[in-house]
Order: sequence, then structure tokens, then C-alpha cells
Amino acid sequence: MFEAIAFYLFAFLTTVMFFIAVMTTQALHALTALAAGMIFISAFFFILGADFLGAIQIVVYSGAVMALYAFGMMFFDTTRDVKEKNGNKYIVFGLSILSAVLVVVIFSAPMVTDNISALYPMVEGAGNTQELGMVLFTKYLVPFEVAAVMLLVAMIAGIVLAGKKMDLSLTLMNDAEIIEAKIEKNKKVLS
Amino acid sequence: MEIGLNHYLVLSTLLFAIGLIGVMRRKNLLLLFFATEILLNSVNIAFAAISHYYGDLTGQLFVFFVIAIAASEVAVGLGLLIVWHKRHGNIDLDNMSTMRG
Amino acid sequence: MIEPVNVSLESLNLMTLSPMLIPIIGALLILVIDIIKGGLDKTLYVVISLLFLLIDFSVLIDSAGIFSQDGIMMGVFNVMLIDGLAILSQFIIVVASMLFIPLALTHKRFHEFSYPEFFALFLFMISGFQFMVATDNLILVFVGLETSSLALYTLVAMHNRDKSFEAAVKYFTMGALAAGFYSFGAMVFYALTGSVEINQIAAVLAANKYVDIGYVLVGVVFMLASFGFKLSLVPFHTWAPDVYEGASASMAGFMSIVPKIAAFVVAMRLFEFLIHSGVIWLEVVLYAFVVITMTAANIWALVQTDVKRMLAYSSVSHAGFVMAAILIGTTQSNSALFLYWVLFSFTNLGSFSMLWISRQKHLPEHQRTDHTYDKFAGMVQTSPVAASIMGLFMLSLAGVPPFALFWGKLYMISSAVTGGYTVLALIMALNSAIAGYYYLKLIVYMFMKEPVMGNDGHVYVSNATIALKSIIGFAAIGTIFAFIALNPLLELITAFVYNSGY
Amino acid sequence: MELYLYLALFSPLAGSLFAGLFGASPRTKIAGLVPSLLLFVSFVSSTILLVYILSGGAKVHVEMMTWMATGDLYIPFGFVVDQVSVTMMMVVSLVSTVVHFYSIGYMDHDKGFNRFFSYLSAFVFSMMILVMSDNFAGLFIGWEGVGLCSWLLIGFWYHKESATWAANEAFIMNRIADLGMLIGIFLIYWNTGSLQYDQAFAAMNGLDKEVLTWMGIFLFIGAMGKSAQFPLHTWLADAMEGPTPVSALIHAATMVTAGVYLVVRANPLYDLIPHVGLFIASLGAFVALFAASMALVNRDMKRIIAYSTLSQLGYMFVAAGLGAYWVALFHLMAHAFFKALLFLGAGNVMHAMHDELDPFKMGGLRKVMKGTFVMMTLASVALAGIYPFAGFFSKDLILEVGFVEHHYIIYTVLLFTAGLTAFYSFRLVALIFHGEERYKLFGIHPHEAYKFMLVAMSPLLLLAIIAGSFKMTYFEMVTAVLPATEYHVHSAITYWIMTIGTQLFVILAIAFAYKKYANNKVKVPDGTSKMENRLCYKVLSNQYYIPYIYEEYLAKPYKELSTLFWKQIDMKVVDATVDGIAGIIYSSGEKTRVMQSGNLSTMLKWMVAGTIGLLSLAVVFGLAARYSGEIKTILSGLGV
Amino acid sequence: MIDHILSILIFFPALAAMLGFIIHKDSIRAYGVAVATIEFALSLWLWFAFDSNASGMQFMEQLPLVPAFGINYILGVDGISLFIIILASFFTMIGIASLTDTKNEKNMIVTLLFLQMTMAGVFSALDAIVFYVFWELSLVPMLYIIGAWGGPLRIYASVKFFLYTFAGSLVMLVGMLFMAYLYYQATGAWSFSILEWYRLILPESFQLWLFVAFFIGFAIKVPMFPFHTWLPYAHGQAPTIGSVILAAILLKMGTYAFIRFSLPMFPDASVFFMFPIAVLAIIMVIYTAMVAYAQEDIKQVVAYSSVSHMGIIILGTFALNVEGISGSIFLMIGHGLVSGALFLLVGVIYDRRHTKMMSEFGGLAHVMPRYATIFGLMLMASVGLPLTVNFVGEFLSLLGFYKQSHILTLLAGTAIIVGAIYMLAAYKKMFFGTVTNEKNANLKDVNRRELLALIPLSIITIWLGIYPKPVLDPINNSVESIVQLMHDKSTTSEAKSRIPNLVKNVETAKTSEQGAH
Repeated sequence: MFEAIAFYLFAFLTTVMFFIAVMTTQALHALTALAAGMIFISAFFFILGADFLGAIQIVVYSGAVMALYAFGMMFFDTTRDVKEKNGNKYIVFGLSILSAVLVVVIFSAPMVTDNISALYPMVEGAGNTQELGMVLFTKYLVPFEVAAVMLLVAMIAGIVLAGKKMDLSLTLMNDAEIIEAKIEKNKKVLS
Repeated sequence: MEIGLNHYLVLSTLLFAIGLIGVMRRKNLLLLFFATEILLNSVNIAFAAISHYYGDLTGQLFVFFVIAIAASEVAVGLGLLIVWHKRHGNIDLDNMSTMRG
Repeated sequence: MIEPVNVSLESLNLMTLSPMLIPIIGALLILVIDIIKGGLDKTLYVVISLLFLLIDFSVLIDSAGIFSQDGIMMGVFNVMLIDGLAILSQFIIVVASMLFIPLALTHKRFHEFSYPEFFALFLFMISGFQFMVATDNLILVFVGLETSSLALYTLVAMHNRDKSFEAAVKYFTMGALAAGFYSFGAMVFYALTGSVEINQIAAVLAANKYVDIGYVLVGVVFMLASFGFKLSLVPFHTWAPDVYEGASASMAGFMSIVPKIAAFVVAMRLFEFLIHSGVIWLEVVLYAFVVITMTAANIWALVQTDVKRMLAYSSVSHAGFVMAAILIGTTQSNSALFLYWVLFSFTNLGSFSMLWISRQKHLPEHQRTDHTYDKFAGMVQTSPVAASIMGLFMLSLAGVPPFALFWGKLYMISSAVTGGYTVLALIMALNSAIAGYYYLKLIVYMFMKEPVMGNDGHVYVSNATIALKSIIGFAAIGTIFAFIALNPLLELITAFVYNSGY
Repeated sequence: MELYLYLALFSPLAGSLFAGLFGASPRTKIAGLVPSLLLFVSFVSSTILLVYILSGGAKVHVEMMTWMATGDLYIPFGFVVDQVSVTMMMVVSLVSTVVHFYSIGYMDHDKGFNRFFSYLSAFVFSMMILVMSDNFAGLFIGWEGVGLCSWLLIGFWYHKESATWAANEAFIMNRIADLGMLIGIFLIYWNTGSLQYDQAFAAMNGLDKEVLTWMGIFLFIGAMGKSAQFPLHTWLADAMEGPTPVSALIHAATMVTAGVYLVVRANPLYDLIPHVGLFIASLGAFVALFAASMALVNRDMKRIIAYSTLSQLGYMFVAAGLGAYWVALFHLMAHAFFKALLFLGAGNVMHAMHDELDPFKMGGLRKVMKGTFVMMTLASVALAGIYPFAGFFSKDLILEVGFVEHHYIIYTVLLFTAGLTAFYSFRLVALIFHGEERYKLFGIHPHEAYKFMLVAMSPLLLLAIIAGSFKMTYFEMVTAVLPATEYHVHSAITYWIMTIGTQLFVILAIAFAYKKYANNKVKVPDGTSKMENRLCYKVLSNQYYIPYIYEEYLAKPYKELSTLFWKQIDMKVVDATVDGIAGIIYSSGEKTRVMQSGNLSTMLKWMVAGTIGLLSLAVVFGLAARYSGEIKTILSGLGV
Repeated sequence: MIDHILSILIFFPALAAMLGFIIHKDSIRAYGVAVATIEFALSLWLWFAFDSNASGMQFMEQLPLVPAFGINYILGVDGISLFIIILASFFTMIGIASLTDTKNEKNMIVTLLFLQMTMAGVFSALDAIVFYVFWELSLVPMLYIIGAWGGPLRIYASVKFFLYTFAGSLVMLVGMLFMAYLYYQATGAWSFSILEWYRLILPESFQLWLFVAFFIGFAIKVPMFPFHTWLPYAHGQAPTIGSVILAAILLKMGTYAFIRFSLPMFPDASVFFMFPIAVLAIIMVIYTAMVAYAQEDIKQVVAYSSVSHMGIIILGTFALNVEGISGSIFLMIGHGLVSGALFLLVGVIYDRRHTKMMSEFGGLAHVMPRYATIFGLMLMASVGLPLTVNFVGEFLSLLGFYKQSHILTLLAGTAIIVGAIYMLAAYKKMFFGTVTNEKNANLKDVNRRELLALIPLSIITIWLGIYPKPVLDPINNSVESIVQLMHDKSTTSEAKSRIPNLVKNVETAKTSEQGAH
């Protein structure tokens, strides 16, 4: 019963929050609603016994991602009202309603769950984090490492795009200008 | 009233639909990225739920990786946005149609 | 309590990881070199990348040898899957990359090549693709996909022009949406079968006799949408022309080949068992996809005024053509996919390289985009060899025998006929005819029109260096003499595909 | 004998090639002389062959080489000299030799002198092939060859629009007939398995009547064209645009008789199908009258003679159609002589009158052109069939044939035509040579032709007079290969009544012609006289309006239809369809490319829309699959 | 060397073309003539070494190309292809020799040599894919020739030419692949060898579909009504040399392919489609002849006349008996010579006046008598006068088809009438009458270079008209084997009766002879 109440409560909250996030014209509201929605989602994780994920959800999303977005918003100065022209609302609403209807049709039917054997069953008595770690570092070692590479890629990409001088075009500048730009950069480092 | 897997699935898809609406609706790129986050998050709920109901950890692992992916995407996406903003002073995608046809 | 895990090193079969690790090591090395001493010339990085790709290539040969002896290998807790498809596609990926990397050695200076990170990201991307194709675990596919995609977005953007950023943002945003679709699709399959491994999914679905056909289809829809984006199937193709136009020509050529073969392999793994399970819906939908993608992209390509954009649409069309292989789903068609793609790589890389060597930094007044048709008018008079080679690539793309792509088309259409899809074969054939028009248009401009005033022909090779020329020469020779290598290639591909059970 | 055969056949070719060598060079006598002499060689060879055949020699048959051989078809270049072909060879080589020599004078001042002889000799060569061939294909070679030469020679003065027009008309009309001939040949080949005369005719005995009828009809269609039978007759009169020697040789003596020759050649076939023969005879009789009627009022000297030729060809077909092949051939021969003579005489007159053709503008020419006058008069007498000239023996014989075979209508028509023939022939003679010297009004100073031209004509004159006396020799000769039916009226009285009656009728007609046209009152008609405004005069002088009908209802519609086909159908339907398909493809590209608006939001919407679309399909399909049982029951309940 | 003469014939010009890039542009013509002459001499040698009495393939070469997929490089000639190969090299030779001054002469000659390669390839290929390769490849040089040296509409014309034929041949390719698949089903091995395919007896339903697929490819190439509209444009816009080769050789590919593929592979379907195709052929003959009559441009007249004559070739082919097929092959050669010559002749006047409108001319016979003579000769050959090469072909074709249908042959036979009408009318407009246009008054007659091409053509035109035996004999032998093959392979009784059985004929002939004794 408690589970049901919690589910419906959080379901309602997340839905509303996300709805606000996509519908509001206030960027700040959107950001806040999104952050709230993320936190509410972590509640589901806790309900479902995925404690580790819940923690990560809060840390990564609400902590890192939202902080990044907040930074971005300040950078882009989108705290004001967001002016968005929506040419054809009918398409958007039509497609949304259609998708909603489809979803309901699909998942209101029960799913057959025969022949399913848990590959990595939850082990009694072990904490969720421990279980997860066990699987992560055996079976999913490779994806884990690849994910590390991916994060490295993302980092490099971020640095290259935002940090290095992408506003200068080395393609179009001539050699003299490039040398000058380098000297200037060195000066900054020295000062 | 027992909360079954289907409840979670319906919730997840509803949230996914909201995300889709956002994707279609948003003209501000930053807010559009919010919508893509919603998409990934909604799926995460479903994965966790399935994982829970099947007693299988794979779903949770998927969520784990999805979170990592989402984080990376944010990094790259914001990087792109910053460069664009430096050059054009806006992040409105309606201004972004020099190529067409 | 959790038992401690005891795993012997042999059982991990780490050998399976080596092809992917090599580019990563290379990338890291490049980063380290840059940290130790910055400001080194791009040639160094080009050669390092090339060397690592060469090592990668030789390791691949090694695993190919092992595969042809021992068959399919699983490794590292059965996450890695080295079968014929994986090896073949990695060959294509690595070889195409090896052809791509020297394109950085342009005559002119371009922004992106000034950054060592460019090469590092490139190598990371290669390993991402390699991971993608060498597994049947949807998680690893996802992670590999994202690794490579994120790197790719950055590489596109690094060309550092307004259009490249626009292209990167478009690509990125749509990619994010596609990632959402992918995860949703994976979720549905997971919900259905409790597994994220394709062979497991197939086994469970088969055991259930596809009773949940509706749910399977939902999963398939989202997967189709996601791979449709990656493979640029209509209507998920909309990024392709813009991104190709925005990216540098060399990058566009690369994008038309490598990411797609990776996506094709995953699509093949994922859809093939569904096709064979007799899901009519999937057949119908794929059929429609194939026909619409081929035809619509062709029709749009007809009306383009920029060669690069035309080639973008054309590669969309080619993707649709190749998608037919997955629809047909016989060993022959799957072999045809690889054969086609190998031949396509040569030709398409060649033609995009031709665009690349004619890249101007400053556009003249009358020219709106980089590679308008007008720019090529009368090319044969000023630089006949370049024009002939470009014409050659166009003919090959059009499927005029005996140039490379003709053999691909031949085998693909044959597989359609053999698979019982005669009408599809006819549609494919007629689409090739429509496609003939826009390839011909460039030939017409090059060979039959008078050059624009003041064009002394220098522009066509303004960017050429020995390295670029040799790449183009290599592609041209490959295009002309494809028929010599065809038999061994076909035998190899068929054996690999057949032994992988496709 | 083979040597003479080859000599007779190929010396004209040699002459033609020789003259052809000078084709582009200025006029030179040698280009005329050599071919003429070579033709003389041919003539001598023919004579030797004739003597050989006459003296009871077996027919000469050579097979020079294979022409076409494929499948079961085998066509050699084979030549046969038998009684029939040797007759034709004689006629051809003789008349052509005469005409050649004559032409040296006639074409003296023409720029195309060399060319002329080249064409003329080529014609003779073709004609020789035609008559000597031992198979239908070879015949067809000659058939088309003479057609070509006729085209070249009619259009010899190619700067004249009318000449080239007439040449083309002649060629095309002949082609229409040639198609019939070709079909006839096909029929013969597929039914008898051979095109050799002897084999084909031998095989015909066992064939179905219907097939034979068709063969006969199609071959005769071929003959109709070459011999200008109705309705393919218009070209002959127009062909008079050519130089007069050409008219004499081709359009009087030789080529136009090829049709008769064909029917005679194919006598074994036509013997088997008498009903077709009757049709041929009827048509011949009709043409005889029809042509004669047009000759009555015509005001063009050469055309009058041409119509008379046409009329005489009708006679020949009557004979041939009624099975009297030897009679037909005999008349052919006799006719060749006097008609060629007549034409050459007309040529002299033309020369004298500076190419004036209207006899009304002449008159009284007998004073300045004695030789020509005598020759033309005698030729006309022969044509009219007065005893003892050649025409009497041959033409009266045809009348007898008609009578004996109980075709009295044909007989009557022919008899009447004989009178008309006499009338128009002497109308012409009277107008040209008698009466007032009307030419003076036009300031013409006529003069007699060169002497040697008259000498050259003299053999023809001689033959026109005496040819009739060879009748029995001839009969004995040709009946070796042709049916030897003698045509005798049963009772002698009837015979004499008929003969004398005919003679009287003819003489009366001549007298009438002289009376009407040999006086000094004849004026150059100016379109005002009462006679000229009569309907029947108009009909006749306009050749029954047939050329007009052809022009208006065949030629023009054909041209219009052609233009319609080109401009409306080919360009606007067939080609436009192809371009239309391409255009639709292209324009659909133009129209739908807006889908690629370049706006990211649109792109995302397309992606979502695609997914949703697929999803709805999936749901429909999934539901249908899940409830397939129920759906089936519902559908069966609905009776589907 | 004689064993590989076909390969040499194919690749020698290609190699020479490659090397041609090195030659200085002043000497390129001499080089081109030399190469083409060697090529022609080689083809003559081929004829010399050819055994006229053998009916099968000779000078066979076989090399595995893609054995895994049954594609092999197989070459061979029989009587059917031999003479078209010779004709091709002959036309390349005289085409290059008589080439008038063109810009980019070097490119032109190199292109022509490449074209020669593809032509030799098409007619000697015995593997469907090799055939297809050369078939398609031949489009490229022609595209370039039309597009680069053509008239004002050259680009439209060349693209139309290319795409139209390209589309058609792709359908044909599907047919080939299907055929290979059927072969694979029947024997378990892939093969594209034509001779192997000959052995395959297909059920009629398959034959029909395959026939249609092949037909579309061939019909567009021929071109048959209603697929012919690319041809007038191509001819109208192409430079002289392009039209000559197009008319003389490239069009023959279609009709040749009918005989090489459609007839022996699908005998039942051939019989089934005989009448519809004959009707199309007759429409081609009459309709295009009428369209030709309406033309104002002399080159278009010749172009449409080409189509009209191709109709007779098709008709002869679908006579399905030895006479007709031999005739149609012979007519291919004849039509090649004659229409090639006519296009050369049109080129002569075009070079002088830079117009092809007949209304611009008139009375040319006065100023250019030699030209008029040769034109007249070719005109007569074109209208099928006996003792010219065309007559033999037309006669045999019509004769052959007469066996199948009387009435259709009668209709088709009107070719000789309508052909004469437009040709004579055109000749009259151009050559007869007086010189009305001042510009024509001082035109030079044909010069030596032009005669170099025209005289041999005239001689051959007449020589083959008089003595076709050396050509007809080898053709006949090969055709007989094909007809026999068709008879043996045919399954329906209709086809059995329509296609003569030559073996039986021989026997009955023997028995009848014995009976006669």
C-alpha cells in the first residue's frame, strides 16, 4: 500500500515537473522543474531497491548535470523569458496525443514474462551497491572501461570546443596572425 | 493495490512522451537538451523497474551506463552550444538554418 | 553474501579486446605527446594514427585467421563477440580510416588539424565503432555508439566554420533523440526477455513463439528509429545533407562509410533473427524503408545544386539500397552488404577526396556553397586528369560497369532476386537509373560545359598534396580494377558471413 | 554460246561504267560512242544467240555464281537464254543500240552527255538481267534496276522541278507494285521451295488453287506497276519529262513491257489460274480503251505517244491474260519497234521545235523534216495496224484471240480502241506535219535532225514495216516453250469480214483525223472553243482527274499525316511521355525538397513523426495479430 | 596469338587509347588512324582465320573472373558476331581517318578508341556479365562524344541517350540475374555463361517474364517504337562521327542481343511474343518512315530512317527461321554500312554549311556532282535496291517473316514504299532543282579525306550486294545451329511448329530424294 501511494505520488510529481520543464516559458522554471523531476526519479530507484542508482541519480544529475546546465544558462543569459516561435502547433500536439494514446494502448496489455531467467540475479543479503559492483567489474568490465573512454572523449570534446580558441579560425588566419595569437596567449599565461 | 511492472512502464512511456513533446516544441537549444534528458531519465525508471521485477541486475547496469552517457552528452552538447553562442550570441535553433534543400 | 569471483585469465580471452585497445592506446599516446611537447606538426600525428591503425589492421588479420580456424570467439565474460561480421566490419572501419587520416595532409592549413586532439578523438572514435560491432550486448553497443558519436560530433564541429557548428549541433541534437530511442528500444526488449544480449533476446523470443508480437514490434520500432537515424533512412535522414555539407569534405566521406557500416552490423545482428522469425510487419516496414529511402533520396539528390549535398543524398540512397540486404536476410544478401560497402568505401572516399582537394578557403562572389556544380564546369579543359578521375568515381557510383560499385549492385540485386524479392530488385535497378541522372549531371558539367570565366583550373587541385593524390589514386585504382580483387573478396566475405551464422 | 550470253549481258555494263568514268568530266564524244558500240556488241551477241536458238539449239543456261544462300534458300546469278528471253534480248539490244546511236546526236548539246550514256547503258544492263535471269530474284534485280535507271533518266534534267517530281512519282509507284511482286516471290518460295523458274513452275502443279491465285495476283500487281496498268498508270505520262530517247527506249519499247514479259514468263502459273488471266485480260482491255481515250485530246506530243503505249500494253495484257502468250510477246516485239520509232521521230520534232511539245503549235513540218515525216507516218500506220505493217499482224491477232476465246466484250472494246488508236495517231501526225505552219507564230526555225540520227532510226523503220512477216518463224520458235495455241477464226468468211472490217474502221478513223486536223483551219486552242469546254473533254484532258485525286487524296493526306505523326504524336505523345516521367520525378524532387527546411525543429519532428508512424503501424499490426482469432470470426460472421 | 585474338581486339584499342594521352596533339590523328588500321587488320585476320563451315563458337577464351559467383571472362565469335566486329573496327578506322577538324581532337580520338574497345567487347562476350559490362560501358564514350562535340541541345540529347538506355539495361540486368538464379536452381552452380544458359530449358511462364526483362533493355537500345525518341535527339545533336558509330554499330547491339539472348534462351516466349513484337516492328517501319518524311532536317531524316530499318531487322529476327534471322543479321551489317555512310554524307554538307536544314539546300547536284552521286548510291542502298547490301538483308528478313504471317509481312513490306518516299523526297529537296541559295553556289565537292571514307563504303555496299556469300555463309551456319537449338528447346507445340526443325528437314529431304530415285 505504501508502495502504491509512493508510486502514485512520485509519478504525479515527476510527470508534473517534467511537464513544466517542457512547457514553461521561463528557463529558470524549466531548470528547476527538471532538477526536481530528477530527484523524484531517484525516489523510484529507492522504491525499487536500486539504492546505488538512486544515489548516482542525485549526484550525477542533480549535482553535475544540473550544475552544468545552470552554468550554461548563466553563460547564455537565458534567464529571461525564452521566446519561442512555434510555427505549427497542430503537428506537435497531434504527434504528442498520438504517442500518448499509443503508449496507453501498448502497455495497458499485460506482458508475457515466460522463459525469463535472471542472468545476474539479485543476491540475498548483499547490498545493492555491492551486487552492482560485482557485476560491473566482471561482466560489464569492458563497457565500464569504454564508458571511461567515452567520458574522456566528452572531456576532450568539451575542452576542445569550449576551451580552445574555436572563435579564432586557424583555417582563415594567415601565418603571421597565428604567431601573434600564440604570443598573446603566452603573455596571458605569464601575467 | 499492487504496483506492477506495467505501472512503471506506463509511467516511463508517459514521461518519454513528455520528453518527445519537449523535443518537438523547444526552440531554445538548452531547453531542448533538457527534453533529451527527460527521454533518457524516463527510460531509466523502466529499466530499474524491470530489473526489480525480474530480479536481474542488468537493468540497473543499463541505467548506470545511461547516466554516464547522459552526462557525457551534456558535456559535449554544452561545448557545442558555447561555441555557437560565442559566434552568434544566441542559441535559438530557428537561426540555425543556413543549410537547406 | 557474494561469492568472490574466480576467473582465469585465459577464459577472458583478452585477445578479443586487442583490436579495440590499440586505437585507444594510440589516442592516449597522442594526448601524452601533446602534453609533453605542444605545437608539433600535424604530420607527426597523422603518421602516429596511421601506424596505430596499421597495427590494428594486422591484429585484425590475426583475429581473422583465428576466426577462420576456430569460428566465433566470445571474450571477456562473453561481452565481446568476434565473429565474421565483426571482423569484416572492423576491416572496413580500419581500412577506411587509414585512407581517411592522410587526408589531413592538405596543402592548405585547416583549423582542426592544428589540434592533436583531433587525432586522439579520431582514434577514440574508431575504437568506439569497433566496440559497437564486436559485441551483441546492447549496453556495450550503446556505449560504443555514444563514444564514437560524441567524438564524431566534435570532429565535425572542429572544422570551425559556421556551417560546421550548425551541422554539429543538428547532428548532436538528433543524435541525442536517437539515443533516447535506442534506450527505449533496448528497454522494451529487456522487458520482454530480461536480457540485453541479442542472442539471448532471440532465444527467449523464439521460446515464447513471439506471443508478445506487439511489444516486440514496439521495440523494433524504436530500434529502427535509432538505427534509421544512424543509417540515414528516410525520414530519419534529415541530418545527413546538412551535416555532410557542414563537415569538411573528407569528414563527410568518412561519415558516409564508417559509422554506417558499424550501424549496419548492429542492425543486422538485431533484425536478422526477427526477419527470419517471420514477422511480416518488419518485412513490410523494412521494405517500405528501403524503397522510400532509395527513391526519395534519389529524387532529392536530383535537385541539388551543390555536389557535396548531392553526394550526401546519394549516400542516403546507397544506405537504403544496402538496407535491402538486411530485409532480404540471406547469406548472399548479407555478404552483398559487405561487398557493397567495401566497394562503396573506395568510390565514395575517392569522390569526397576529390571534393576535398578542391576546397577553397574563400568562396568567390558567385559561389554560394563550397562545391557548386558551376565550379566544376569545364573542368576537363583545365585539369583533365582530375576530371577523368572524378568522372570515374561518378560512373562507379552510378553503377556503370566495370567500376567498383557495379559489382556491389550486381551482387546485391542478385541477392534480391535469389531471395525472392524480384520486384524489389527491379525497384533497385530503376533507382540506379534515376541516380544515374545526378551523377551524370556532374559529368556533364565537367566534360561538356565551358568553364566559368577566370577559372584557371588551379582551384580543383588547390588543396592537393602527394598524400592526397596518392589516396585518390589508390581509390581510383581500386575503383577501376575492383573486378580483379572481387573473387577473393567475395569468397572471404561469404565464408565469414556464413560461418557467423548469417 | 555462254560467251555470247555473257557478252550480251555485260557489255552494256561495261559501257555504262566506261561512260560513268567520264561522269564528272566535260562532254566528250567517246563517252557516247563506246557504250553505243558495246551495245552493238551486245546486239550482235544476241543475234548470234537468236540464230543459235532458231537453228534448234538447246536453251543456254549458265549459273554464274551464288547470290544468296541461306537456310533452304538458294538464289544464284543464273541466266537462261531460251526462246522467250532471246526474243526480249533481241528487242532490247536492238532498240537500245538504235537509241544509243540516236542519242549521240540528240544529246549533243547537253551538259550531262556522259552521264546520260552511263545511265542509259546501265538501264540496258538491268533490262538484260531482267529478261535473262533464270529465277524470280534475278528478275527482281533487273526489275528494280530498270526502275532505278528510269528514275535517273526521267529526272535526268534534275534542275526541272517537274522532271524530278515525275521521277520520284515513277519510282514510288513502281515500288508499290514491287511490293506486290516481292510478296509474290515470297509466296512462291514458301510454297514451292525454290525461286528458279523451272523448279518453281514444276512444283506449282501440285499446289492449292487459292495459293496459286494469290501468287498470280501478287505477281501481276508487280507487272501492273512496271507496265503502268490502271490504277498505277499515272507515272508513265509524267515520265515523259525525261529526254526523248529515254522515252523511246524505256517508256515505250522495253521497260514498260517487263510486266508483259513477267506474265509470259510465268505462263505455267497463269495457265493454272485462268480466272486471274481473265482478270488480267479485262484490265488490259480497259486500260487499252482508257488510255486511248486520254490520248484523244491531249496536247502534249510525247504524252499522246505515252498513252498510246499504255493502250498497247493493254492489248498485250489481253493477249497474255487470255493465254496467248506468244501473241503478247509478238505484239510486244512489234510494238517496240514502231513505238520506239515514233518516239525518236518525236524527238526529232522536239529538237526542231526547241523542245516545244504542243502539236498545235507546229503544223506543216513535213516540208522541213521530210525524213522524220516519213518515219513517223509509217510508224503511225504500223501502230494503227494497217496491212502489211507490223502492227497489223500483231494487233489484229490479239483481236482474233479475244474473238476466238469468246470474250466478245473484250473484242469489241479492243476493236473500238483500234479505231481510237488510229485516230489519235494520225491526229498527231496531221497536227505536226500537215496544215498551216503555225510554228512561225512563235518564231521557231525548225530544221531536220542530223543525218546519222535518221540513219540510226532506219533499222527500226525497216522492222516496223516488215516485222509482221516473221510471224510464223517466230511462232515456231517461241512455242517451244510457250503454249502453242494457234488462234484461227473458225470460218474463213468470218475471218475476212473481221479483218477487212477492222482495216476499214481503222482507215476511216485515219481519214477522219486527217480531215479534222490536216487542214489550215486548225488554230492553237486557247481554252475558248466549244469543244474545250465540254465536260468530257475536260475529263479526258485532266486524265479523268486521277492525278488530281492521287495528289489530293493520297499524297497530301500522307504528307499531313506524316507531319501529324511527327509533331503531334512523336513529339507530343511518345517523347513527351518519356520526358514527362523524367519531369515528374524531377519536379517531385523540387516540390518535396522543402521537407528539408534546414530547421532543426522540423528535422526532429520528422524523426518523431516517423517513429510515431511506425509505432501506430506496429500497434495496428500487433492488435491484429493478437486478436487474429476474433477478427477472423467477425469477418466470417460478416460473410467476408 | 590467334588464340587470344579476341582479347587483343578488345584491349589493344583501350591500351592504345591510354597511351594516346602521351601523344602530342598534332600527331594524334596519325596515331589514331594507325591504331584503328591495326585493329581493323586484326579483325580481318580474325575473319581470315575463321572457319566458315563451323557453326559453333570459335577463338574461345576463358578466364575466371569471379568464379565464386559464376562470372567468367568468356569470349568467342561465331558467324553472327564476326562481321559486326569487323564492321565496328572498320567504322572506327574510317571514322578516325575522315574526322574533320574538331576541337580537342585528341580527346575525340582517345574516346573513339575506347568506344572501339567496348564494341568489340559486346560482340565477342559470351558471358552475360562481361557482355553487360561492355554494353554499359559503350554508353560512356558515346555520352561524351555527343555531349562534348554535339549541337546546341547536346547535353539534353546525351543525357537522354544515356539515361534511357541505362534504365533499360538495368532492367535487363535484373533479368540476367534472375536467369542466373534459375540456372543456379537447376544446376546448383552459379553461371553467367551464355552457352551454359543455352542448355537450360525453362518453363514458359518464366520465359515470358525473362523475355520481357531482356526485351526492355534491348528494345530501348534498338530502339523500338515507342522507346525510340532518344534516337532522333542523339543523332540530331551528335557530331558526324558520333552518329555514324551510333547508327552503324551501337544500335546493332540491341538486335544482336535479341539473337544472342532472347531467341535461344526463350524460344517459347519468342514465339509467344512474336506477333506483338512484329506489330511493334511494323509500326516502327511505317510510322517512323512517315515521321521521317515530315522532317525538315536531313540528319533527322536519316535518323528516323534508321529506326525504320531497324524495324525490318527486328522482324527478320522474329521470323524465327534461318532465312529471316540470317537476313536480319545481314541487314544489320548492311544497315550499318549504309546508314553510317549516310551520316557521313550528311556530315560532309554540314561541315560546309553548318546547317542541316533541307530548305537551305537545293540544286546541290550542280555544284557537288560527286557528292550527289555517292549520296544517290547510298540512298538507293537505303531504300533497298537489289545488288546493294541492304536488299539482301531486307529481302531475307521479309522472306523469313512471310512464313510466319502473310499479312504482317505485307504491311512491313510497305517499308520499301514509304522508305522510297521520304528518301527520294529528301534527295529531291537537297540535290535537285536549281541552286537558289547563294551560299550553296560555291560549295566544294567532296575532298580526298572524305572520299577516303566514302569510297570504301560504296564499294562494300555494292560488293556485298552482289556477292554476299562470304558473309552470309558463316552467318547461315551459326543461325542454323541457333534455330535448331530453339526448336529442340521449345516446349509448347505452338513454338515447335513455328520454329522449323532443320534436322528433320534434312531427313525428309533425303527421303524425298530417295523417293525420287
